[in-house]
Amino acid sequence: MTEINVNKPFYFRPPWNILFDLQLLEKLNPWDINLSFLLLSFLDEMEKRNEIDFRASGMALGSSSTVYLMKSEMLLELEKAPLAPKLQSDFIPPPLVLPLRYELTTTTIQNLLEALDNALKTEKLFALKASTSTDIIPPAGVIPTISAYLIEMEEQMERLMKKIITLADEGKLVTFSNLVHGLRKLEQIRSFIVLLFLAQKNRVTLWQEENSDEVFVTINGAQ
Amino acid sequence: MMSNKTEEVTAQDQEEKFKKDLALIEAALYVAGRPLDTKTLGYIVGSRSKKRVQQLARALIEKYRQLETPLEVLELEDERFVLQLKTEFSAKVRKLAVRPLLSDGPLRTLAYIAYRQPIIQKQVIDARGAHAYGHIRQLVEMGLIERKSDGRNKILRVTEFFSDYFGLSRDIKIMKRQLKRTFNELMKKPLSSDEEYNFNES
Amino acid sequence: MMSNKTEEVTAQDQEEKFKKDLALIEAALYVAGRPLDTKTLGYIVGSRSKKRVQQLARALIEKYRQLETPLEVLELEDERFVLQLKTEFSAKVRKLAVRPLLSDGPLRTLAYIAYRQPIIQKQVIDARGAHAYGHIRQLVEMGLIERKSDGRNKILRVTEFFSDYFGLSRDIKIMKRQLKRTFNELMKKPLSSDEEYNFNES
Repeated sequence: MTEINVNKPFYFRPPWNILFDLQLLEKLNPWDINLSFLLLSFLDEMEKRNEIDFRASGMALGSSSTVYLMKSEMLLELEKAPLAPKLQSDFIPPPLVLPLRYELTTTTIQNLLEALDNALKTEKLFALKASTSTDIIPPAGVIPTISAYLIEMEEQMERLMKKIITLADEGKLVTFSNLVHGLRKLEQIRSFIVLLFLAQKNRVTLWQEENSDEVFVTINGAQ
Repeated sequence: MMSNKTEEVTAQDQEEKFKKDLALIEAALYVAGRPLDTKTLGYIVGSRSKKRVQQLARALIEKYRQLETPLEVLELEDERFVLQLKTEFSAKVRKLAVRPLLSDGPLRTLAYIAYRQPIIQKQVIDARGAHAYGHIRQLVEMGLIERKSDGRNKILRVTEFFSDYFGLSRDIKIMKRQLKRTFNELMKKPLSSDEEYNFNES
Repeated sequence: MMSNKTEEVTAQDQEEKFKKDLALIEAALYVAGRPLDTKTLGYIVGSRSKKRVQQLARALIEKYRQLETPLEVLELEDERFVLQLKTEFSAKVRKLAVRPLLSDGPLRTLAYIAYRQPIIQKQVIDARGAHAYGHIRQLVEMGLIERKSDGRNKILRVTEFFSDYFGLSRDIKIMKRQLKRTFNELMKKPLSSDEEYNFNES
């Protein structure tokens, strides 16, 4: 196997063979392929041997674009290059199993009726407030869903903001990867949307560096 | 000979299965602490036969009757079964109950829904404020109210578990009348201070 | 002759009294739904003798052991007694419990806090991830942990209610030892897959 067939062109040998063997290419992790090294050394070798082969060059280019395609597809699926090994050494115990026990509760019908009294009093208060602004209330059914969503978004924004501040307080560079470390894909996407809201509200600034997929986060108004 | 043995094994298996299912019914009634219908009990033992579930539950009633125990299993008129403390014991140990079913906020929202039901979720939020969203979720989770979609609206009403817990009728009309009447009586005479309020605000 | 009869009656009375007290202990443990100490149980049966209360409670343990029942009475390390469902039945009936039960995630966070307490909130988030913020809020709401501010840090620890709920010692050192043992057991035998039933009670 290790014997090299001299009749075969040089680029069928490692490392360039990756570019000419589609099956091999598909088995590899595209993030492990150093395309610029492969292409530059391929060109060098051709020049050295004085064997200019446009067909081979074309294939090399085709394979390169396949690698790019694989990378972008993985990015779209939010698949990332292998994460750095976890630093976790702390013992995480298994979940405690809750014992099931019946328990007599203290709430009586009397309590329920007192609660009702209170609820009816506040109902009147709310009704008074509402009556002054009846004509600007949007159609029924629209408001609760939106306000619930916004309330939840507010909560999520606060939660994420706290996390950003905590990271920044520790003197760490706040990046999107840091923020979503250990989260599931769906949670990562959610966090990203919340992050966009924070940016839109001018509470943070998001920026990227050239040649990097990383999103950096800066807290606005921080010293 | 062979078939005899098989039959024997089957009979033994059946007895095993019966004991296992009996224990499951007992576990279900214990944990629920409220009457359960044959359908619910059927889910627990994985049987759709109402007859079999009744047979099991009645065997449990008999088992408890024979034991010397302060607990009893009863069959209610509407074919539901309940495991409960015998009345003569409850006065002596009731003081050991320390936790309310619900804290103040959710209880108010629950009371309001019971009084106004069936009610659109939006109206509850209008009357009780935005924090009532959380209450409603908790009440649904606890099985005290149910939420059904009707077009764009969500309609809330209390469940049978609610009626059972507070000893009210399962018929909405009667229940509301009961609530109204008791409520009016309560409003007329202020409560004496020595009645039990073990409400932790937590 | 006379004295003989009195003795007889007394013995019989004593047996009657024992049975009555046994039922009271059982009723107390059923209603409380948490471990009770000998003092509380003594109060229920009207006895100041710790020895007698222990004797009664242990007789109850034995009674439950001999019955074929999914329930069990346990004596905890700190001389408290509790009536509960045997763990192997939990998965099948947990849906019927009134109080919303915690799912796996919050239970893991809780286990971690209990094992590491007192612990800074930030450390919990580092170990368990950002979703643990929600778990912590839920656990505080349920009264299982408490959060106290210490300068800029928030210190978390479990409450006495937690210790009672899980039948653990209220002494942190002893509790941690008990937890270690529990975790070792849990990790040895993986839990039976939760057979959950998704049915509506209505």
